[in-house]
Amino acid sequence: MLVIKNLTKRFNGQPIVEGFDLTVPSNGFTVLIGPSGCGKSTFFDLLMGIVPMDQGDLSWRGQTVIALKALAAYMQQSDLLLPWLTLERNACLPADVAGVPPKQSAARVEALFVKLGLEGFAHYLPAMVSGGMRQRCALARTLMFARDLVLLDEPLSSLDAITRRQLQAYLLLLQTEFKKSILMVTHDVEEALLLADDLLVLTAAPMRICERFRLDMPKPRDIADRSFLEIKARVLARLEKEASW
Amino acid sequence: MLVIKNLTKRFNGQPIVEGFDLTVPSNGFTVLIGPSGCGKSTFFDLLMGIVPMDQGDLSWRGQTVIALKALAAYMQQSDLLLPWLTLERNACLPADVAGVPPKQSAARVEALFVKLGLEGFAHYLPAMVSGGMRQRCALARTLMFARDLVLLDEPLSSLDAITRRQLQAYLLLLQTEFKKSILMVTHDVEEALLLADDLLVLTAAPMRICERFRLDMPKPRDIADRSFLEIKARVLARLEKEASW
Amino acid sequence: MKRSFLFPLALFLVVLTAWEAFCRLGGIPDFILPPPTRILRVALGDAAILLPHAGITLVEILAGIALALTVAIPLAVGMHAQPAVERALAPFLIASQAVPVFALAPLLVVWLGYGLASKVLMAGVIIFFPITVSLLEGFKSCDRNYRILFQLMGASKLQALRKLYWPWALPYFFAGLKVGVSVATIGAVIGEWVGAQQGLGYVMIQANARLKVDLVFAAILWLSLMGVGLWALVGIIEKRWLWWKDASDSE
Amino acid sequence: MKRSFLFPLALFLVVLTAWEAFCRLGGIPDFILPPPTRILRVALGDAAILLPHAGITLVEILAGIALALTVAIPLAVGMHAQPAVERALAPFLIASQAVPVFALAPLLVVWLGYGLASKVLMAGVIIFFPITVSLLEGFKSCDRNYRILFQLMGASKLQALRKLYWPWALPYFFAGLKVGVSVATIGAVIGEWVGAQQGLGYVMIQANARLKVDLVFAAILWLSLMGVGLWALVGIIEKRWLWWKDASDSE
Amino acid sequence: QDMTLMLDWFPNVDHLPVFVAQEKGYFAAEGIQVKILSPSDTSDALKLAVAGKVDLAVSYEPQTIMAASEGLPVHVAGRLVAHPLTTLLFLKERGYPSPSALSGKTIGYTVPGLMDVLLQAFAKINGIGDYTAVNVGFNIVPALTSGQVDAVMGPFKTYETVTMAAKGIEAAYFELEHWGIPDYDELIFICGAETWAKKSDAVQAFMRAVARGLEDAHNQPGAALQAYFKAVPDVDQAIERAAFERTRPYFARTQTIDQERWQTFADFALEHGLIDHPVKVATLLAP
Ligand SMILES: Nc1ncnc2c1ncn2[C@@H]1O[C@H](COP(=O)(O)OP(=O)(O)OP(=O)(O)O)[C@@H](O)[C@H]1O
Ligand SMILES: Nc1ncnc2c1ncn2[C@@H]1O[C@H](COP(=O)(O)OP(=O)(O)OP(=O)(O)O)[C@@H](O)[C@H]1O
Ligand SMILES: [Mg+2]
Ligand SMILES: [Mg+2]
Repeated sequence: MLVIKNLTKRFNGQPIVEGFDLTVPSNGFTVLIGPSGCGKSTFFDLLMGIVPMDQGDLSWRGQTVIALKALAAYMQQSDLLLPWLTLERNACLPADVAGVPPKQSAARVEALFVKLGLEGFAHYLPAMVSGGMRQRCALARTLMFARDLVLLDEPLSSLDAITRRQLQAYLLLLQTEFKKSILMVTHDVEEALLLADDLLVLTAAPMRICERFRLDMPKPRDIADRSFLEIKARVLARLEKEASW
Repeated sequence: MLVIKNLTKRFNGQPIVEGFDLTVPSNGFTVLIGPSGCGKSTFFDLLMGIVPMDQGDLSWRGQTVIALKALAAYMQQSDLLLPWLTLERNACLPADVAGVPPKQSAARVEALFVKLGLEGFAHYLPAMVSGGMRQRCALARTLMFARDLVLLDEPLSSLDAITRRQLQAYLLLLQTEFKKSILMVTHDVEEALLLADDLLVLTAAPMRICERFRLDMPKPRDIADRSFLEIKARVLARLEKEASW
Repeated sequence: MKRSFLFPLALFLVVLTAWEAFCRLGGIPDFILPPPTRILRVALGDAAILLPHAGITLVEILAGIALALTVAIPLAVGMHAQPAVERALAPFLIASQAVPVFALAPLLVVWLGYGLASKVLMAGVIIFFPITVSLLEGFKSCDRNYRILFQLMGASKLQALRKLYWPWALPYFFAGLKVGVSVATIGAVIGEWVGAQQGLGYVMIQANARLKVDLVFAAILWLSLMGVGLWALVGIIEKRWLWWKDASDSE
Repeated sequence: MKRSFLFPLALFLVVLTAWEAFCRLGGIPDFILPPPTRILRVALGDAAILLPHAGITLVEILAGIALALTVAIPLAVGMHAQPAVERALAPFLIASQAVPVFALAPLLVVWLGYGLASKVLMAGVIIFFPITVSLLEGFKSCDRNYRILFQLMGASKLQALRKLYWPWALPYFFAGLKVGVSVATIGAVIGEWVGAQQGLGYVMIQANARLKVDLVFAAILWLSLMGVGLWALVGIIEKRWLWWKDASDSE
Repeated sequence: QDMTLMLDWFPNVDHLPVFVAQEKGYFAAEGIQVKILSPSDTSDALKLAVAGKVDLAVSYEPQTIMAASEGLPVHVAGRLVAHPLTTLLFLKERGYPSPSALSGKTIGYTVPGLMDVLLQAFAKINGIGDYTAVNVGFNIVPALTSGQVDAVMGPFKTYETVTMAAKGIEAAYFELEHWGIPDYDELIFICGAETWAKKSDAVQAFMRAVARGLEDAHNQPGAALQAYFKAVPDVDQAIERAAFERTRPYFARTQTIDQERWQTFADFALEHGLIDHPVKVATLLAP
């Protein structure tokens, strides 16, 4: 369980995150949705310790931690692939750094690439593949971290509807199968509703939780389901209300 | 009118675009939708002359052209903001290059930024704003080109639903008001249906048009409309059928 | 802030002490390597004599840097704009670095006489090279996607240079400039081989001929101080010009 | 391919012709600047004498480059890893560039004698500097986001160096290395001031003292050829190591 | 016994007697084996000899007196060239009848710290007024022919004149010792005081061998020159031969060092600012 208390961050006096409290259960799917520029990525950066917080307390599984640095796998919004490594070598990086033998990690990446539709592109350079493929490679790299907590910042934003749906299913599987805690940012309400156990609708900066939806419909969910459509309408209405500019 | 004939491109013998024909009317909204990695960005790059075509003929308003280089404004998939310029200076670049007086272009960018929800961020550096804001800045820069043909490669992919809808409305306005021809790639079927006069559903690489939808419902369209939902279902079904991996 | 200078200072003192001990105990005679205390005594004691010479050398260094910049920047730009120009000029530039002073000095004397010009030219020849090479490498490293962006905007070569290539290559430029200002000191000294009447280089030759090795090293000390000062200055300018890097990295 | 060498070749011939004309018509005496034809005649005519010397100088240059790399890379790494180390060492490094040979030569003789070592050291001192500075600047230019990525992976400093900083700084490294190999020629020549009995530098000083200016320039010609060759070699290595740039840029 | 000798400059005809001694086995006959080195700078040889890094060095009397004035423990071992070769040299076409004709002219000098001071003294003694002094380094010929300077203090009357003649330039000069500068030994052999204390036998043996070389230079010039050419092959023989002819008269005939003459020069040096501290020549020559 990840407990966040009173998280606060200002840039040049401008509060971006202020007095933010959140509890994320171990083994659950928490989705954040909110207007562009509200502070979601900053929030993740704060959790990871990439950006120093002004205030706030974190604890993971009961223990106070300064940041999640070594505890979580984090997929940032930009892909950050190293241009001089092939997709395969890029995805293997976390394993390489952890000292996993290259053969072993290559095999794992190969399996992942099949799942993510990157089969046959293992030896391409990042500059030689499409935006969506780069994003999938970055996702593969994130999944190569052997960590229980996964933060995903708009991981599927550049993918077409069909691929997206397949990867959503895969993420779901991952979370339930391997009992990971996933914290994910998305702009796609449907995606959020398909995956989330907990859906947080956020306000514009300074970011606050304006509404929290606990979704206990069984997964996989059906987007044509009535209760699904109903809650979707509610979430959209909430978002609309929040959008002020 | 943009006429594309027999456009072909191979990478290392692998065909990405092959014998592609397309006619884009002046003053219309053409949307391309297709699986990630199918060749949409490459297609735009070919049109712009960024990637040399193996074969193919282009003509714009009846005149044969080698590439659209100086004829079209192109928003690439990655934002390509210069990290040393503020958002405002980035957006002003095309005007600066064209020799527009800085004051004049700054005023136009200011107005654009208001429309795109970037008010107050004119003097921020790209590294200091969110992913969605960078994308909007890149869009603003594209709109600063004084060109009749606009190519947009997933221009709104990092934006939340609400902002996205507002910008869709703005793009629509732009196209109808200023009689621009817009060619746009998106992964969002709803977005495609909201904006398109012509919707092309593409196959996986090598990219071909697997189905073409002419949409003559009046704009702005209502996503809850029956005919809208119907065509949406058809498009989704078509996409699903195409997805083979 | 204060602590961050503790280690450098400590190391500095350790090195000087080791050197001093080495000279005094290791039996290295003063006229081969004087101990630092002696160098310092002469550097400060004869400051009144050395400083006017140092001033002249500084003028030569600064003029040499100015000359080098005037040459290096257009050269790098031209070589980048036209690969043929690069291929054509590179051998000459490289050759310019292989010519020792004494081969060039007579020519400089005939052309420029014994004034400041020959010294500045000599210094310039040494300084311009690292700047040109680094800048050229920087231009070449510019990301293709940005280059295309400028093409699509219909930017002229000059516009692309000003708005894209130049800012892009700035870190490279500063790397080259740092090398340049550091070798500028020896550049000016070498220039003073050529018929100087003053300057630290002149002092050094004179002191060397008169076997006043401590004076030679005192002059080197002053030269080094100039080098460090110029380096620091370039560092400050770099920080200013690349302010966006710091601003972008802040947190 | 062939045409791309036309212009360089043309320029080369124009420069040589101008030089020749300048010497013959401009009344520049041979002992100040010999015409190229004469230099060429001596360079080729005395090749049998010059080549063994050139071989020795080449060995010194290569050893100097090897020494410089051995020093420059750890130095840049250390200075990057610890800003305090940078602040501590920078003044010494800069000072090392301000010391003229004649001040150092007796010391080198005392320490290293008359063998190859003193020459290689002298050359190394001149070559290592641009490499260190460029590499350090390259390390520093590494994008913060990537640095963070490696932190989050829990990469050790060594891992980050090997997998991130080093490849990132490679273009800078090559800029420095290109400067380095170009000044390596003069570095070795200067090294040969220190009690050499052979090498092109030795030939040059001797020829100069005997007013055989054409021999001096013939030696410079050979040196320049070496410099150009080394430069080209570095260019080839660069293209190989940075293959991903070409691959990424292809179309 | 192994000995090292460092020359003052690159091997040239001034050093001929040394090479003759080497080639003809005079050193071997004295039971020593001599390794001959060239320096990187004219002051290196003396420094390294005094530091004990080489056993012997070829030096100049003025340089040695300056070293002594700076407190270097130097010992004078013997002589090579017994009179000044240094001149105030100019193009013959200028035809200056006497030094005072150079008043108001630009005069170059070769070695700052030495030749500039000598020039000053020379000018004062010979009434050269209002001249401009320029450091020309060793770019003597270009400086003169391009008209940048009217005369140069420092060229050797035995060497520069010959090389200039080979290029078709005729030179004329004023000899220092004829114009008021005290006579001195141009080239001498020195060693460190410590070396002298420890190896005086070997040093004396060396000097005996060199003395034989000097004798040969005087008495069998042809053979001596051949020996020199054998030892130093890559030189322009015509020039060296001519230079040798001019140098021959100045080669030392005896190894007896005239202490009084030395002291006169040392006093002169102090008076004219060549040295800062008085030098007692006797200490340099002490047995
Ligand atoms: N270094 C910085 N300096 C100043 N302001 C910053 C800095 N970094 C982020 N901000 C501000 O913080 C706010 C939130 O940015 P953040 O990237 O967290 O948004 P986001 O919710 O991830 O948006 P998006 O959905 O567009 O990715 C923005 O208004 C941005 O301008
Ligand atoms: N330089 C290149 N070398 C080799 N293959 C390339 C190169 N550039 C693109 N490709 C290939 O072309 C295909 C299409 O890429 P493109 O970027 O056009 O896809 P896309 O349709 O835009 O995908 P996305 O929706 O993910 O952005 C990919 O399979 C990619 O690997
Ligand atoms: Mg974000
Ligand atoms: Mg794409």
